[in-house]
Amino acid sequence: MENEVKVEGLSKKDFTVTNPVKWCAGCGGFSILSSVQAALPEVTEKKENVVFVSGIGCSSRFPYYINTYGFHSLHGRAMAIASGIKTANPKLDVWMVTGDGDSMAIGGNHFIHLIRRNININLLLFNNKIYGLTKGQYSPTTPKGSKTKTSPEGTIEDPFNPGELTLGAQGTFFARVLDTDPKMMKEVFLQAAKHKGTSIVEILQNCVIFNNQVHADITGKEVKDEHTIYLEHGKPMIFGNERDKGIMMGKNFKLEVVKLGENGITEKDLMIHDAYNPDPTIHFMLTRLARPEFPMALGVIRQFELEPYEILLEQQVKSAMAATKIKTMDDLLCSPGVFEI
Amino acid sequence: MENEVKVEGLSKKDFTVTNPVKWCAGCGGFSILSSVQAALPEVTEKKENVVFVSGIGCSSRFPYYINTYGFHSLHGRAMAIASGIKTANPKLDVWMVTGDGDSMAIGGNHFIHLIRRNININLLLFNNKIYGLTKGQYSPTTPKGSKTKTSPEGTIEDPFNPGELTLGAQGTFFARVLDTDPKMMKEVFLQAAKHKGTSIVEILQNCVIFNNQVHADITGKEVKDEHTIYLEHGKPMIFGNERDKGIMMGKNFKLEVVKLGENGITEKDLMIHDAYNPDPTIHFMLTRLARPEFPMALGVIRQFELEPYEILLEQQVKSAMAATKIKTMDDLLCSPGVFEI
Amino acid sequence: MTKQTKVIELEEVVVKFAGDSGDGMQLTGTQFSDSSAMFGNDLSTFPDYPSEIRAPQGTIAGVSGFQVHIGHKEIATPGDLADVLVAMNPAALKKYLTSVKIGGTIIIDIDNFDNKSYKKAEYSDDPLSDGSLNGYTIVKAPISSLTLATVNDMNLGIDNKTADKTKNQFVMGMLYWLFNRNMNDGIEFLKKKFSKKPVLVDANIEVLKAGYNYAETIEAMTTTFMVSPLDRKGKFRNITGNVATAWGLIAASERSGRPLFLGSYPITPATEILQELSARKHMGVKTFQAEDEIAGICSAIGASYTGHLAATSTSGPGLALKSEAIGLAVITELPLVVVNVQRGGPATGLPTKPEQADLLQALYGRNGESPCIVIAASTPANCYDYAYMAAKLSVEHMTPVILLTDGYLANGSELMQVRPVSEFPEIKPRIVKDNDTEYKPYLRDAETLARSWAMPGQEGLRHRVGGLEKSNITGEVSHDPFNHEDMVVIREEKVQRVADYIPEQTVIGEDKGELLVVGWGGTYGALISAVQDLQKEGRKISLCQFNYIKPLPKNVDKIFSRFDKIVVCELNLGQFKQYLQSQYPKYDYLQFNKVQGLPFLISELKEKFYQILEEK
Amino acid sequence: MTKQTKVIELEEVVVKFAGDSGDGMQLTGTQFSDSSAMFGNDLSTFPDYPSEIRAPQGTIAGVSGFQVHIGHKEIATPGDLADVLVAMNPAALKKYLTSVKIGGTIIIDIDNFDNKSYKKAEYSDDPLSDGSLNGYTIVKAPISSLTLATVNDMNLGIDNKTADKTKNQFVMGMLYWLFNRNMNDGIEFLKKKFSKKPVLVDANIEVLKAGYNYAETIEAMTTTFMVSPLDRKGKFRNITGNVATAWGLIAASERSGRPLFLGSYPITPATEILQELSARKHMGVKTFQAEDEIAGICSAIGASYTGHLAATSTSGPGLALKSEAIGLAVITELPLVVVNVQRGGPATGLPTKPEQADLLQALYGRNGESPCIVIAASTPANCYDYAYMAAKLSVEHMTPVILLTDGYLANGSELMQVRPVSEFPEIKPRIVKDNDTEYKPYLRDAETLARSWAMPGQEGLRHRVGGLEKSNITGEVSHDPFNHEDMVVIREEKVQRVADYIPEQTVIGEDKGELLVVGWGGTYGALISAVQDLQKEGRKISLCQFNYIKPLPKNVDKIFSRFDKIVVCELNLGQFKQYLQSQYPKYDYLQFNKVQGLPFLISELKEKFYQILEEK
Ligand SMILES: Cc1ncc(C[n+]2csc(CCOP(=O)(O)OP(=O)(O)O)c2C)c(N)n1
Ligand SMILES: Cc1ncc(C[n+]2csc(CCOP(=O)(O)OP(=O)(O)O)c2C)c(N)n1
Ligand code: SF4
Ligand code: SF4
Ligand SMILES: [Mg+2]
Ligand SMILES: [Mg+2]
Repeated sequence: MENEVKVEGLSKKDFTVTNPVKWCAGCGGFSILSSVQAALPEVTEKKENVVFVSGIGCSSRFPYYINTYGFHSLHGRAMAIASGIKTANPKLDVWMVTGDGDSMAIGGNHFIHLIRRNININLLLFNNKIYGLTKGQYSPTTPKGSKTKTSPEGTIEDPFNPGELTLGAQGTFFARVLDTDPKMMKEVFLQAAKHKGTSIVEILQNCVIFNNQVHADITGKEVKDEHTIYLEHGKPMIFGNERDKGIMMGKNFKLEVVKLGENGITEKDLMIHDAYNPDPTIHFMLTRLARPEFPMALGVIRQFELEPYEILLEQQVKSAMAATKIKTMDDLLCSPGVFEI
Repeated sequence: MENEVKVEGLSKKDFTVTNPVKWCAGCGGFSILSSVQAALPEVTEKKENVVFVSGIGCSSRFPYYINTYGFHSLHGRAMAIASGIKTANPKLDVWMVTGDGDSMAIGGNHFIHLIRRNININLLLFNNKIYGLTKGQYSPTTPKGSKTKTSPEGTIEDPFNPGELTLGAQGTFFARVLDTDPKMMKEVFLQAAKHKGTSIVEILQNCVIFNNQVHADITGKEVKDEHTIYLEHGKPMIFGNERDKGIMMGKNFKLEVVKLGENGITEKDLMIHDAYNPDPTIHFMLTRLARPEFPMALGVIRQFELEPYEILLEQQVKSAMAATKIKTMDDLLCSPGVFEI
Repeated sequence: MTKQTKVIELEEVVVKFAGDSGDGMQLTGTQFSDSSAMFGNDLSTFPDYPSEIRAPQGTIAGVSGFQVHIGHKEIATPGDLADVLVAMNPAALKKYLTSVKIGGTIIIDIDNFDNKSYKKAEYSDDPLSDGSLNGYTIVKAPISSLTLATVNDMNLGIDNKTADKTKNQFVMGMLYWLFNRNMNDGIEFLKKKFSKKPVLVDANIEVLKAGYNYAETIEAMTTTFMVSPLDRKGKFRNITGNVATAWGLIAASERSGRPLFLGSYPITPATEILQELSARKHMGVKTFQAEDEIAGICSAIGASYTGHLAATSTSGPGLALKSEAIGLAVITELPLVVVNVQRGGPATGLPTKPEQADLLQALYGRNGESPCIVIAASTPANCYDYAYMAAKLSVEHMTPVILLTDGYLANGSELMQVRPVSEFPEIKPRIVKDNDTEYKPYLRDAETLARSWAMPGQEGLRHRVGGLEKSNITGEVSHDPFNHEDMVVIREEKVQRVADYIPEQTVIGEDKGELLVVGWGGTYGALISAVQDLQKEGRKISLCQFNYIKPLPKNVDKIFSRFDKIVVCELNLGQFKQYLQSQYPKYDYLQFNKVQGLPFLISELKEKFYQILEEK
Repeated sequence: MTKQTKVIELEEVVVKFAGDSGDGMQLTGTQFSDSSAMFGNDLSTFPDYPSEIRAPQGTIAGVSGFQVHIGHKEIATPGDLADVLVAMNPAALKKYLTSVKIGGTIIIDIDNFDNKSYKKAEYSDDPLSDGSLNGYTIVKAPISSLTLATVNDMNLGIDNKTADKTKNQFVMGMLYWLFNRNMNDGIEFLKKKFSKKPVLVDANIEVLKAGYNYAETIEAMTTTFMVSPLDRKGKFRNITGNVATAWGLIAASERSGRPLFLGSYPITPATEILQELSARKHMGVKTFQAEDEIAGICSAIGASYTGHLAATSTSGPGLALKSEAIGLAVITELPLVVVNVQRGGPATGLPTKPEQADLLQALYGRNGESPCIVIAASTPANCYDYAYMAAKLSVEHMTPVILLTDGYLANGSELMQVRPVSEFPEIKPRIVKDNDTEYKPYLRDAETLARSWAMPGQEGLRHRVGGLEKSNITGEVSHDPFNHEDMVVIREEKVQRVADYIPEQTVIGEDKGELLVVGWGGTYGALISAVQDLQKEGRKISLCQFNYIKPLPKNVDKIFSRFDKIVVCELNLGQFKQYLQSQYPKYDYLQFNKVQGLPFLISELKEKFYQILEEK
C-alpha cells in the first residue's frame, strides 16, 4: 500500500516495492519483474490506473512485488477476475500474471474465453513448463516424456503450445519472449500494452529448482541466436549468429530455413513478417516453428486490431441509456405494466 | 436397461429404444440419432462395449434415446467423465454427445484437454449455436451480433470455431457434418469411430425452437452444394451444383475458389485434400473457410494417427508390473524401508 | 348484452390453464392475471413448465400449465386446488384433474378429445364417459374449430397454423364472460401486443369476441363469477420473483451510487435474472454472460474490486461451483451478492422444481471458516426488498451475502405495490477518499468491523487483496498464527454483528401461544394462509417466517421461549431445523418436511398443525 | 572410544532440525528418524516447510524445520517443545527459540552467526551475547568450516558448493554421538543413498565421522542421552499420512479385486497422494493427473462406472470445486473415495498449515439433500486403515465417502506396524452377474439399501445413470414427486444404516467420569497425550476420539450420558461441536478451539482440562 505524494513523470521506481521479493535465487521471475517495471512508465499515465491480477503459483506472487493495485486471486481464476475488472472499468490498465498451470491447466477455460472475447488485458504467461509452487509436477506445457514428480516414467501427454491455443481461440495478439532477454521483454511488453484487445505474451521462464534449463536449448547464450528468430512486423525473417539465415515459404506451403547467399538466395526471397494479417494461418505456422528443424519464433507473432469487448459493451450501454426515457428506478417501476387502482 | 437375449450380427435395431424420444418435433437431433444408430453396427462388435456419455443440454439427453450403456452427467463434465471411463477400461467404445454450450462454454477446459491428451473417444458436438435446454441464450458459437434472450442488442463476442479450437488444442481428428445429410453423417461417424484418438465431429444442428434456420445458408437444399465442399482424403477439392468449382492455393498462401475450365484451370490445379498430414496448418485454413467468400468445408478435415493416452498409460502400467518384484500389498509393505525389531 | 345467468360473488378464485407447450397457455394465464390486476384484484400466479422444451404433442410430458389465484382479499399463494381448469387436450386434463376442486368447472377443447389423443395421454377409456369427471361441471367447447371458422370467415389470408395459434383468445373470451369482465381491456392488450402485425390484431380480437359470445350463448355455463376489486389504492405491477430480484439490485445500485455489474451463467430457474438485467443496459447495468458459474462469480468479484455493486445469480449446482470463489470474497472482504434460486437436488436433480435444500450449502459449503450473510426472500414481490437488503448489507458490511429464493418464487408472480425508491433505507458504501493517508486496507470500522473500499484508479490508495490470509489492518500476507485466529474470529464476528442492523424477527399472530410455526423463505404464502385459517378458528398458533438466516435476528430466543411447541416446516429434510438446533439447542423442534419438488399445500399444513395441537 | 561424559537415560526426546531451505534439514530429520526407528524407538515426526519455495537465504521466511520425537515409550505427537534444536543460521534460531524447552540444548553453526546474518534474520543485537540464550546449553560448532575442511582434505575434486551440501552429515555425526548411537547405521544409509555417486559416499561418510569426532572432542557437550528401545517386536515402517492413505487405497483395491484409479490435481498438502500412486503403476494403479479438481473427480466417477475402485484426492479449495460432482456420485449411487487433506482456510488461506475447518463442508457442502459417508483418520499411520475403510464402505454401500485427514497427519510420520493384508476385513463389491435377468439399476439390498454395480462391457445389463432424479428400482428418469421424496429419504437412510457396519465408538479411559474430552481426526496425538497425563494424576477424564463422523457410531449417546461434562476440542471454530449439538441436542458441550494453523499443544490442552475440572 502506498501513502506517498504524487510526482509527475513516472519512472521505474514508481513501480518497485520495498518488501522482499521471495522467489528462489536465480528464478526467471526476477528479470521479468524488472522488465515489466521498466516498461510501465512508458505505457501508463496514471500509476493508480494500473492493476495486476494473478492466480496462484510462484509466478502469481507477482502482484506483491510490484507497486500497483493488485489482486492475487484463486488458482486458475485470474482471467475471469481480470475480465470483471476491465469490463466494469475500462479505464484501468489491467495486467495479468499467470503460470502455465494456472492459465492452461485449471484456468484453461477462462484463458480461451478471455482471448475469444478479446478483452483489453495484457496477460504475461510465465511458462516454466512445470508446477513450481506445488514443487514439481508436470503441467500442460511439459514436453512429452518428461520425468516429473507425477510422471516417474515420463509424461504421456502432448503439451499445449500456448501460441497455437491462443490462435485456435481467435486470439488477436500473441508474442513470445525469453526471461533472459530484458530488452526483448520490454519491447514486447510495450507492444502488448498498446494492443487493444487481449495480448498474450508467453515468457519462457526458467525454474531453477524444479525444471532448471528446460529452455536452455533456446535461451543459452551460445545457441540463442542460432535457435531463435526474433520477428518484427514488416521485416524479413532473418536469424543466426551471423544473421545469415532466413525463413522462406517452400514447396507445399511448408516453411524452410535457408542460408542467405547460398543457391542465390537473398533477403528478398525471405518471408516478410506480417503481424497485422487478419488471417492467422501464417501466424499459426510461426507459433509452431520448433527445434531442431527450425528456430523458435520470438517477438510479436500476431497483432490484429479488433474492437475489444469492454468497449463494445460500453457502447451498448451508452446508446441504450441515450435512447431510453426510463432513467431512474422510479421510472422503471412506473414503466408500462404498471397500473393504478 | 436391457434384459434380452443376445443375437449374433448387430443391426440398427439393437441400438434403438422403445421409450419416446422427447426432443421437439423437427429438432435436428432426430436425424443425428438415427445416423448414429445406423453406424454403430458397423463399428462395434459387442453392443455391451458401447458407452454414451453426455453432459447437460437438449443434445445431452442422447443416452436415453440409444440402447447402450450410458451416462448423462453434469453440465460440461462429460469430457472428464468419458476420459475416466476410457482410461480405466480402454476396451470400451466410448462416445460422447455434447452441445456447443456443454463442450465449449462450461466444458471448454475439459474439451481442450481431452483433445490434447488424445484419448480415444468419439465426440459428437451438436452445434446449434444456442443454449437450447435453458431456452435460448447465446453460446460461445453464436454468430457475433445475434439477438438472443441474453443479448437483446446483439452479442459482442466473436464465436469459437470448433475446428480451429480443436486444432489449436493439438487435435488429431476433426470433421464437420450436417444434420440434414444422413449419408454424410454415417460416413463420417464411421471414420471417427475408426480413428484412434479423440475424434471431434461438429454437427451443424438445427434448433427449430430457439435458433431455427441458423445453418440455412449451409444446409438449405437449394444452396448446399454451392455453399459447402465435402472433403475426402486424396481427392481434389471440387464442389458446386455442377461440380464445376474447386479450391486452389493462390498467391500469398491464400486459398481461392476457382471455376474449372475457366482461365485454363483443370482438376490438376486444385488442392488435393490431405487429411493425414501431420502438419495441421492447411487443416486450420480449411476449418476457417467461410461464406460468402468460400464454401464451408465438410467431411473429415484432419485425421492424424497418434498413439492415444489410454494405450500409453496401459503400456506404462504393464511394463512397470512386469519389471517389479513388488506384486502384492504384502510385498509393498515389506519393501525397502521396512525394519524388523 | 343482458345476462340471464346467475352471478356468484366470490372472495377468491383459482384458475388453471393447461395445454400443449405450443398452445400459449403461459400467455393466456398472464393475460388473465393482468386483466384481473387492472380490475383491482390481488393475485398470485405460478407456471408449471414441462422439463423438456417441447415434449411430443399431446403427451402428458408435454403439458404446460399456469395457475392464477385472484381475490377480493389479499392473496398469498397461487392456491392449492383450482376452481376452474382450462384443459386444451386430454393430456392436460389427465395431468391436472386431481388439482381441481370437487365441483369445479372444467373447460375443455372438445375438438382435441378423440381416441388418438386419449392414447397419447395414456387414457385407456374415454374420460368423458367413464365417469371420472362426475362431480365437476364440464364445459365442452369446440375451441379449435370455432377459432378456425372465425378466422377463416374474416378472409385475411391467414394460414390455418397461424389461425390455430389465436385459439387462446377464444379461451380468454370465455373467461371474460365467466368472470363478468369488460372485454375492452383484452382488446387494448391485443392492440398493443400485435401492434406490428395489424392483421393479427383483427384476427385475435375477433376470436376473443367469438369466445365471449360462445360462452354467453351456450347453456353449459349457467353461473358466472364476480371477484370484486380489493379496497386499496396505489400503483401496482404484476411481477415475478426473478424480475423483482433483478430490480431490487438496480434499485440498490441507484441508491448506493455504485454501478451494477452482474456476472452470471444461465441455469434454470435463475436465468431470467440474467435475462432481465441484460435488457436493462438503459439503466447503466452491465451484464457479463460468463463461460461458466465460476467465471460468473469471479468476474463479479473483479467488478467489486473496482467499486461496482457486483452480483452473481445461479441455482444449486452453480452455487456448488461458486463455493471456492465465495471464500475469496469472504477473505478479501469485498461486497458481493450471490443470488441462489433453489431447485430440486442433489446434482442436476429436478431442475424445474422448487426445493429449499441449499440452505446448509449456503451456510457451510466452503472450505475453512468462511462466514457469509445469508438471507431469504419469501414472496415473489419481496424478492425486490431482499435483493435490495442483500446489496445494502453487503456494501455496508464489506462481506458477501447469499440471497436464497427458489423456483417457486422465481417463476411465480404477485402484485407488487410501487414505492418510490427514496422510501427505502439509504445505502452508504464505505468508500475511501483519494490520498487518505490514514488508509490501511484492513483497517476496520469499530462498530461493524467492516473494512473500507478503495478502488483502482484512486490516487494514493494502491494496495493488494488476495486469497492468502491477510494481516489485520495492514492487509499484508501473514502466516502469523495469532493473526490468523484473530482474522477467523473477526470475519465471523463481523457477520454476527449484522444482527444489529437488521429488523427484529416478527411474529404473525399472538406473541405467545401453543404452537409456533417456523418457516423460512418461499413457504411464506402457504404457511401464512394455513396459520391464519387456524387463527380464525381461535387456535393459539402463530407464524415466525425467517428472512434473515445468518445472522438470526436478536429476538429469536425470546420469541421461541413463549410457545409451548415449535414446528419447523421446510421443503427439505430439516436443514433450518438443524441450524436452529445448533443455535438454540434448548428447544425441542418438531418438524414438517416435504421433498417432492412441490410447494406446501395449505391443506396439508393445516392437517399437520391440527395434529400437533391435539397431541398434548 | 571410551566416553568421559555423563549418559542420561530418557523416556523420550524431541529434536528439531532447522536451517535454510537448501540446508537439507528435511533429509537430516528423516535420517535421524530412520536410525531411531531401526534402533527400536517409537517416533513421530513433523516437517515445517516455508510457504515460499526458496525464500531469500538467511531470512526467517526461508527457514525449513523438521521435528522428531523419539521414545522408549509409545509416542503420539511430534512433541510440544524440543529438547535439542539444531539451528544452522540465526534465522532458524530466531524462528524456533520459543519452541525449545528451557534448559534444552541448542547446536548452532557458528560459522553463520555474523552481523550480516543477524540482519537478515531481523536480529537487532547479537543473540549470542544479548542474554536471550541464557538458560539453554549452547553448542557453537563451526559446522560449515569443518565440513569444508574435511572434504577439501580428501582431495576428491569436489567443488565447494557440493562440499557445503554435506554439512548436514556433520550435524548427524554430532547427534549420533549425542544419542550414543552406532554410526554404522549412518554409514550404511549413505552408501545406499549415494550408490550412484561413489565420491559422494566417501565425502559424506568422512563428514559424518568428523561431526562425531568433533562432538566427542569439544567440551561443550558434557552429557549425552540414551533413549532405549521399546520392548516390542514386529515389522515396522516410518510412514507419512499421505503415503499411508495411498497405500490403504492400494490394499483395498487388492482385497476388493477392483483395480485402483485415482483422478487428481496437485494441491498442497495432498499432492503426495497423487505422487505416491503415480509411482505405483507396478501395483496396477492408474493415475490421471487432471486439468483441474473437477476433472479429477469426474474422471474418477467415470472410472467408478466402469467398475474400478475410484478415488480423488485434494485439499479444501479443491473439495469446494468438487462439490457439484460429489452430488453426482451421490445420486448415481456410485462408489467413490474423496480424500480431503485439510489446510487453513478460507479460500487459499494458509495452504501449508493444518486446520480442521472443512468438516461442515464435507457434511453439507453440496446442493440439495446430498448425504455422504464422512470419516476421518487420526494418526499418520492409521490413514492407511481409514483409507481402507473408506474404500470398503464406499463399494459395499454404493455411495461416496469423504475421508478427512489434514496437513499435520499428511506430512507427519510415525511408525506403522506391518500387518498382512489378509488380516483386514474382507471387501465385497456388489457386482452383478452378466445376463442377470433380475437386474434393475436401482434395485436395493434390503439391509444396506445399496444398489448393485453393473459395468459397461457386461452382457445383458445395459443401463444408464445420470444426474437427474431416478425412479427407485428401475432407474429411469422420474419427475414423480413421491418418488423424489422416497429417493431423498433412501439416500439419507442408506448412509445412516452404515452405522450397523462400523465399530462402536471407543472411550479411552473409564467409561464414566467428570470430563469427557471429545475430538475427531488429527488431534488424536495431542488429546491422548494430555488426557493420559491427567489420568495418571487420577483425574476422572476420558477421551472419545471420533473417526466415524457420518454416520456417528450407535453408542455415542450412551457414552455421552455417563460424563458430567463434555468438551469438544477442535482446530476450527467449533464445527464438530455444532454437528454434535444438532445430533444430540440434550448435552451441553463445552468447547476448546484453536485456529492458528498449528496443532494443539499438550500443555495448552492440559491447562484447559484442569480449568474445566476445577470449575464446579
Ligand atoms: C483450487 C486449487 N487447486 C490447486 C492448487 C495448488 N496449486 C497452486 S499453484 C499450482 C500450479 C502452479 O503451476 P503454474 O501455474 O505453472 O505456476 P508456477 O508455480 O510454475 O509459476 C497448483 C497446482 C490451488 N492453490 N488451488
Ligand atoms: C452447472 C450447471 N450450470 C448451468 C446449467 C444450465 N444449463 C443446462 S444445459 C445449458 C446449456 C445448453 O446448451 P448446449 O450445451 O448448447 O446444449 P443444447 O441444449 O443447445 O443442445 C445450461 C446453461 C446446468 N444444468 N448446470
Ligand atoms: S520454484 Fe521455480 S518458479 Fe518457483 S520461485 Fe523457485 S525458481 Fe521460480
Ligand atoms: S429446443 Fe431446440 S435443440 Fe432443444 S430439443 Fe427443441 S429443437 Fe432440439
Ligand atoms: Mg509453471
Ligand atoms: Mg446448443
